Amino acid sequence: MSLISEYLVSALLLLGGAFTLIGALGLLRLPDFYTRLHAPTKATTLGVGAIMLSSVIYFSNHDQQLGFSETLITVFLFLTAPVSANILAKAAMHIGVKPVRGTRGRPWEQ
Amino acid sequence: MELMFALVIGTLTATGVYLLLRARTFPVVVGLTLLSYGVNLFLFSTGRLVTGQQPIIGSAEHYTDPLPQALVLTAIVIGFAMTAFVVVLSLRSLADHDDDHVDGRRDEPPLREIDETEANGQ
Amino acid sequence: MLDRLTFPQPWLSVLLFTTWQFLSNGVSGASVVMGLVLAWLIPQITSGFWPERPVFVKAWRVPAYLLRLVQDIIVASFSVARLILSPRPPRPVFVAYPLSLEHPLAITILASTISLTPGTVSADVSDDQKTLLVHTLDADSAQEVIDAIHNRYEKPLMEMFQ
Amino acid sequence: MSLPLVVFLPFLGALAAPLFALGGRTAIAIASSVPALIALAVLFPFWETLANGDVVVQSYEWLPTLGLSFSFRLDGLSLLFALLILLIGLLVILYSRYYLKSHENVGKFYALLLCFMGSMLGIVMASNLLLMMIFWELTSLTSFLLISFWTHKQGARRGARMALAVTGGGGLALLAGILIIGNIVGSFELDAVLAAGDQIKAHAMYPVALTLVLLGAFTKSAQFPFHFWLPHAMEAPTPISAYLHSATMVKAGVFLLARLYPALAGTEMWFYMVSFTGMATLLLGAYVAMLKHDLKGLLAYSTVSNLGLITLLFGMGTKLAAIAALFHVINHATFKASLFMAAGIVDHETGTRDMRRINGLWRYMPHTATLAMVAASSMAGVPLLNGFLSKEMFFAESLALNLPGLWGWLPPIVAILAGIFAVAYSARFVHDVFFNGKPVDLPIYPPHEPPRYMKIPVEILVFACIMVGVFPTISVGPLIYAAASATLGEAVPDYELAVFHGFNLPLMMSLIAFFGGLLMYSQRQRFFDFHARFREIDEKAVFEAVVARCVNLANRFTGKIESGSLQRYAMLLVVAVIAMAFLPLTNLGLYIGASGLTPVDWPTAIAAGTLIVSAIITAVMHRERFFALVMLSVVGLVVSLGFARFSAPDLAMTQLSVEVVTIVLLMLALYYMPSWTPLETTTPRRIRDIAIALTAGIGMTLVTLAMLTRPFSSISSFFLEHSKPHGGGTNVVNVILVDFRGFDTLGEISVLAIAALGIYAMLKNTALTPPSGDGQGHPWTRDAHPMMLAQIARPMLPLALMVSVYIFLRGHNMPGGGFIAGLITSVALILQYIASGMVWTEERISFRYHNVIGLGLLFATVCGAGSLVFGYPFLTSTFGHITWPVVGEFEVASAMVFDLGVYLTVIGATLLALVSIGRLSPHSAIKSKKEPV
Amino acid sequence: MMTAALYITIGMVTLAAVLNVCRLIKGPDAPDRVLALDTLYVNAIALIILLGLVLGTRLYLEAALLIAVMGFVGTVAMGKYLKRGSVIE
Amino acid sequence: MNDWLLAPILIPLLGAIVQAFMGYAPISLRRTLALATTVLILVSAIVLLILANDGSYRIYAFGNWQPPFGIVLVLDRLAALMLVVTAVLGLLSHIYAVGGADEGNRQFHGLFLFQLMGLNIAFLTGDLFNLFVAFEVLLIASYGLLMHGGGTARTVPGLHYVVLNLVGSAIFLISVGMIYSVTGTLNMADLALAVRGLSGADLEIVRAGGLMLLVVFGLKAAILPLCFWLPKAYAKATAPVAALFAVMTKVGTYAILRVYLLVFGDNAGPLANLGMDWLFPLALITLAMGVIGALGAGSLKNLVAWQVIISVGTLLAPVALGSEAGLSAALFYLLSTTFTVGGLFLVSDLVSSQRGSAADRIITAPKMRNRTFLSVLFLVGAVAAAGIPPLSGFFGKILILQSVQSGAEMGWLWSVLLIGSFLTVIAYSRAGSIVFWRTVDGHLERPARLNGRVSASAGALIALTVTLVVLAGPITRYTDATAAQLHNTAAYTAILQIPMVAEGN
Ligand code: NA
Ligand code: NA
Repeated sequence: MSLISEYLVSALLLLGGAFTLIGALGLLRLPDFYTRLHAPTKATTLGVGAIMLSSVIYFSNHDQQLGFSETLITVFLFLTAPVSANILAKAAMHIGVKPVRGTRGRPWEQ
Repeated sequence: MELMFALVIGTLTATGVYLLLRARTFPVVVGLTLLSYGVNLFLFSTGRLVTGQQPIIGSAEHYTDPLPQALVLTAIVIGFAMTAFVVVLSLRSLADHDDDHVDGRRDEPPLREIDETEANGQ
Repeated sequence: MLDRLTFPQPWLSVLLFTTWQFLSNGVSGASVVMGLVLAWLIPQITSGFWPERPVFVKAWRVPAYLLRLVQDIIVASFSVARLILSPRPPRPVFVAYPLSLEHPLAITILASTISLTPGTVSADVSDDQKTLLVHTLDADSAQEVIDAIHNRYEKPLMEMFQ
Repeated sequence: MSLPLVVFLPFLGALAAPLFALGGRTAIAIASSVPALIALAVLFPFWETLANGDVVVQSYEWLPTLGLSFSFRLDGLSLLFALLILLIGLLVILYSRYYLKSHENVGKFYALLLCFMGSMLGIVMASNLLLMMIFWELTSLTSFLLISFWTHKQGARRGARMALAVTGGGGLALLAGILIIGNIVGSFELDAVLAAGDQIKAHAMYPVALTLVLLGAFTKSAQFPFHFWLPHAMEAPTPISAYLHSATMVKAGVFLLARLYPALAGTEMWFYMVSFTGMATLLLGAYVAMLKHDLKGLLAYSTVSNLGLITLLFGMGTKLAAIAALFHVINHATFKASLFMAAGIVDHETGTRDMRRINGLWRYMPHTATLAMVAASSMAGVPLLNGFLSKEMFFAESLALNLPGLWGWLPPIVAILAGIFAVAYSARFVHDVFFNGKPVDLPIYPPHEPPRYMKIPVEILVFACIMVGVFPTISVGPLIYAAASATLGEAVPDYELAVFHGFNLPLMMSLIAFFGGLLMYSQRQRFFDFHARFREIDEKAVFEAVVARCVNLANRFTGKIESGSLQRYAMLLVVAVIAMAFLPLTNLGLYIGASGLTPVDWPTAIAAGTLIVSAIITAVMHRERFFALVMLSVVGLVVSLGFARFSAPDLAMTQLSVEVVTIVLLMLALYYMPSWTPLETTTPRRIRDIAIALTAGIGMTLVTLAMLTRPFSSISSFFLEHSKPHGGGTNVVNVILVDFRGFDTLGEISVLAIAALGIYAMLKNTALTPPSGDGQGHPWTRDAHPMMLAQIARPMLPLALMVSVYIFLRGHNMPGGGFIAGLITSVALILQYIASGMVWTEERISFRYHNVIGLGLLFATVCGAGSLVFGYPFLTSTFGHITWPVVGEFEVASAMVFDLGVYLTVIGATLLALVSIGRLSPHSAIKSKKEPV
Repeated sequence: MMTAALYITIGMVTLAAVLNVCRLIKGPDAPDRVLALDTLYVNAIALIILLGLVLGTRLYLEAALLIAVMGFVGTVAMGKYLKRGSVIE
Repeated sequence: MNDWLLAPILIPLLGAIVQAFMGYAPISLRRTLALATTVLILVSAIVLLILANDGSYRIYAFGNWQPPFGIVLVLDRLAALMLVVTAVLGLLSHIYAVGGADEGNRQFHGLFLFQLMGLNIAFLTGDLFNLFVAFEVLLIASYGLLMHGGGTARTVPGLHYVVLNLVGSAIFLISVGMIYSVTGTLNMADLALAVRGLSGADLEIVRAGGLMLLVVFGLKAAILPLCFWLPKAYAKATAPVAALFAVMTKVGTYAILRVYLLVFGDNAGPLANLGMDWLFPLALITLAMGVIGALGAGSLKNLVAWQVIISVGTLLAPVALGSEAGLSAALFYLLSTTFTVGGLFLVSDLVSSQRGSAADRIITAPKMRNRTFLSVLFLVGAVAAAGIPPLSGFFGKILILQSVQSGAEMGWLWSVLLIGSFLTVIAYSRAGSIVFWRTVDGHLERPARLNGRVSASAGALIALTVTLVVLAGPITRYTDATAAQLHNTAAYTAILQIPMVAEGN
């Protein structure tokens, strides 16, 4: 494996790990459900995406074979994350989860 | 590693058994599911714990025992079928007795001591 | 018999064919043949499950849109990350976004885009599909959000789905 | 073959009886007498042989393992009884013809009567103790059915059950006794048993065997304290009472004493048990007989008393006493049968048996009265009648008995007392019924003589009483001799069946008894008054009460134990396992075995910790059901990660897919269920459960630890070796599933299919009311099918199908396979149901899931059976490599077809199950307000 | 170097998973829990990929794909349950 | 390798598949095909019985894999006997069901055939894990059958039955795991060999596994304290299902016979006769409990259900003692009790159909229709069940009594069995006299006519008890030979050497 790809893989891994962790932190730290909804849809998804990419690069180098399965997973995650978020937001609004004080606008009645 | 794995199986068994002994169908089903997780892990581990020795010829130098894996696969599927059945049966019991008690009873006044525990707890 | 040899959902067939090549880890004779067979066969079976045919009028605009999306996702993630890590509390807003798009798929794509990009999540689509409820993590005003969405995403989408 | 014929002819007759019943009472009576007549004809030629004291045995093999054979024996003893059974049986058959009313079920009556006759013949002629046992219990059974012949009478039913309980129970004791005897002797054949008397008596088990055998004999012969069933058996039609409960069946007990006399008698134990029982019975029966106002009751207790007399005679253990006993068997049978028949006539003609109402019948039926009076005189022991003779012998024997000290007085006194009572109740029978003023308000008035033929049997019996009484030697002498020699099994001592033995002590006793009896009868009112001071015990009521109490107790006990509480049953099961596995596990000593522990890595440890915490929270928070469900998902997820971590990619995938489907299933169910579990177990109960759960958990932990740290070798190297070259796949797990152990998989998919079909069937007509809102009281959202979800679900199905194909095809070589592929397809379809609803999705599915299941199983089976064509066993796989242009070389394995079967079954079963639940939802039938987009 | 990065990443992702479990347990509302579970699924995907990298094998990738699919369907079903009660109607 | 071994499994499987496809087929066609399948099962079972009667072991190696690597079916006398018992009972119950009990849902015949398949696999398999699979097949089918016929009465007993058996399956897997983790094999013959050389901790793990397995089999066999689920479940089941279930507890007994005689038999070294010291007292207590239950039963079906418990105790006591004579006796009794109990369930159902709303409860009611016919059937069944001469139950019992001739066991077994018989007689006579004789004036609310086919099958099942008596000689010769074969484990383990079908055949 070339040094460049090793650097790339390492960097992507660390980036992915960091984003995953940040996503989790966000989920833990943000004040209400609606704000927490942002963390996994973006940070975590991207984090996994980065890790996938590192895997693609690693195995393309290692097995001399282009590994695209990971890409599929990433695309799938990106496609579905908004829908999950949507469904959960609707569920939260249905249950009447209160937004944090200071939120402008109101959630919809379901 | 083995101790940790054993603790996991022990926990699954204990929680599964505890829920199995509850009075409502739902926790019983959940308990059975936990128990079957424990059992499946146990059966799986009879081939011992190894890393990266997946029994795919050509993928590793040594291979773990594939037989327990095949057995667990069968057990998982059968367990799924059984769980599905028991879930539906508990629905049927609910429909027949209008109560989800495992003994099908309905509107039995809760025990007095329970009211007290409830009160103490809150 | 021969009339069955068509691709009822050509876009889907393309998607499937591509996916198969991804799954097969590399293009080969076998993967192409199999990909073709599946790209034909599967839509035959599932066509009923996708009754509304999306009509991309300007397909060539798709890559550009996707590129912008990827770029925004990365940016979005960094900005959300910063927000998560900073001690400053977020300033969330619920924004009712008036939709111009009509096609359900188009609305879905817009809503998904919104969810994936900076500080916004599509929380709901109104029953009449005219309004989108967007939750914004950190914004100065609602109008700012509406404008950003409209200019950056809805316009290109409207062009594609005309 | 002739002896078995004697026994089995009546049974054949019984089978035919219902047919003849169609021809009326006369036809069936004639038909029923045929077997008895033939039997007599068969027995007749044997007389010469038997008279010489010889024995005829005819034996056929039946169940050698058991020592049971069809062996029949004819000797003097069995002949005596067989003749009694057949002759009195014939008379009863004739008598019953007139006794029964035309509307009664005569078919059943005669059939049972013949069954009884056959069984009784079986008892007396069986030469194998087990065979005898069979007939013994058969008589209990037929007696039960005959007593309860008038099933509408409560008394009859109860009397019958009581008789069955006592005699049947005694029969079981007898069985045990016989088995012990058989074990001592090594054979159940009578020859062997009778020859082994010394061996038996010397054996340590003799007391047990004797007690058990006597229990059988005493219950059957209504000996004290088992006598109480007999009077209540009198609820039977009178011919039955005459036949079973005086002349024959109750004699089975004394027959047994006679039969086993050489084997068991002659010990002190025998003497005390038999003679004292006999004495008690003799007195008790006589005493109570005096008190009965019921005609048949009097006769019944008199029978008890007479049976006691016979038993006492056998118990005395002297040869002469045994001979007297045999003689009295004949005498009692004749006079008692005739008395019963006479009583039956009285009952028949007056409609009652209450002696307080029946008076002065002499005027209405002098003929019957005369017969009854002769028979009663015989019962009382009046000279020139047969009863006198055997009683005289009894008195003599009672005097001959040498008991130590003052005890020596006991037998003669008892004998005299019994004699006094016998005279008294006989006098009462005669005087109370035929004289003593006028009848009191009889149901049938005026009574008159019965039909001619109804009296004939009585006449014959009374004639016999007189004949034997006057010419004992000529009439029954040879028979008694033959019987005595058979009973005693050795030389018969000198004895004399004379009418008059001179003025001696026995005659004195007879005289005392006679006049004492008359005196007692004259003072009967005092006697009744005396007795009235004691509380009357109604044995039937007591029996019923005891049975009812037992039933009640049993019911309550059962209710307590079989409480219908699943919690208790499950607890018992878990505790049983713990108890069974506990000891071996404590013996383990060191739990950490030879291979020791391997180091832990942090991520795995954290994952394990997560799992443990999640599982515990699932258990602790189970009352918040949805929360528990989410935690359960975490557990499932970590378990599948664990599979991946420890080298099981296939398992990881399967576990994951199954888990999600399970969660969906649970949510489908949870919709209808309360979202909260009420707190309803007490704290001690919870502590108990926690203790049990912890014990189970600790046990499993220790077992796992012990197991994981020990080296082992398995058969699996074979699979690893042969998977590729002979199974055609590199994924060994998959090759095991579809090839090495393909049969397991066939069973597994069958389970899946059956479960789905069962679920479908179970939910077919189930109606559940869904809650209108969630647990917090929020009404459900209007939006059933969110737009975004529906839109994303559209491409999911074709993509998932493609992924399924991919996973399926690689399964033989890489992780994957039919099962996982099937679950992916299923989940994609489920997503369609979730996203767009039942109606929408079903419209687009053109096949029934049943057929998919069927097809799947069919593929798997047919693929398996394919190899049969080539002479290989079921499920033998084959594979080959094919090269096509462009495509290149690829592998085709027959196992793939099998896997396709798995794939289809999984889809069909999963969806059928889930959709069946979904169909319960009211929305599935009516189109929802908002059509899916 | 890659090995170090790999293990650091694994540590981070594991930590992330633990934090998610914390949120999951904490709630406070059901949607929070489902959101945390959904995120946990994504973390699991990452962990599987990382496991593949550690072992140098691609055999576990399909498991990751499966988690993605199953996680999505699971989340959707739970979401639908929360707001609509009947998952399939 | 003999393909006939496959027949009792493949025939019901194919029959059930056909049923799965016939959702919309007319009921007459489905019935005909289903019955034809059951008849074929019986034929194949009889063929196997004839084959097995020569005393040799026949194996069928699935996939042509040499045991212990592949799964084998093993045919011996015991297996053949169980197959025939099941097939006969199955056919007669099936005929009864076709009389109308199969209506209500279309899955009945499929489930019924699957049930037979599961039973047959259990009797034939020579592999411990495959035995688990067989158990699951027959259990899941029995769950479905148990719930057949609607009504709310059977839901809760059904739920209990299912949940307990699910726990049982979990325990089964744990024990299989424990045994495999030491021996590394699943084939029973191979296990028998592997177990002999064990020592130390290995031994204790296998011992614990073996004892847990006994709990599982005990649960299936319904031995105390694991039997309480049974009476209600059986009593509430549709009659032909309950009749078929008469063989379900025998599967547990069969498994105990098979596994404990082969693997933990006399040759098993330190593990010899594992658990049998537990089994014997438990069997007697079970017997006693069954008798008490029967005595307190409130309905005929309940009474018969308790009779099942009685038979379990009666059957397992001699099995626990393990002598050849005892095993032979137990097998004879097994034949008798299976048919008798099955027949009694059917008769109780017929009675129930003739008594209006009183159904089969042991209470006074208006006179039933067809009283004579039904009372004769009941009488014969009760006599056979209670073990009174001259019917087969009696022979079973004396064979059992005879098999124990000394020691404390004799005292216990004899007393419990005989006193139990006595109380059973009281229970049956009480129930029979109330149900058949204690009638009140009045009319039945639901007059129904007895269906010939239904009555005939009930009668035939009851009549089998007479047949058993007539054929007692040959039957005991067979059971003696079976018991001897069971004790000769060396012959069983020799199946490992049977060659497979050669390549290129
Ligand atoms: Na966004
Ligand atoms: Na009078």
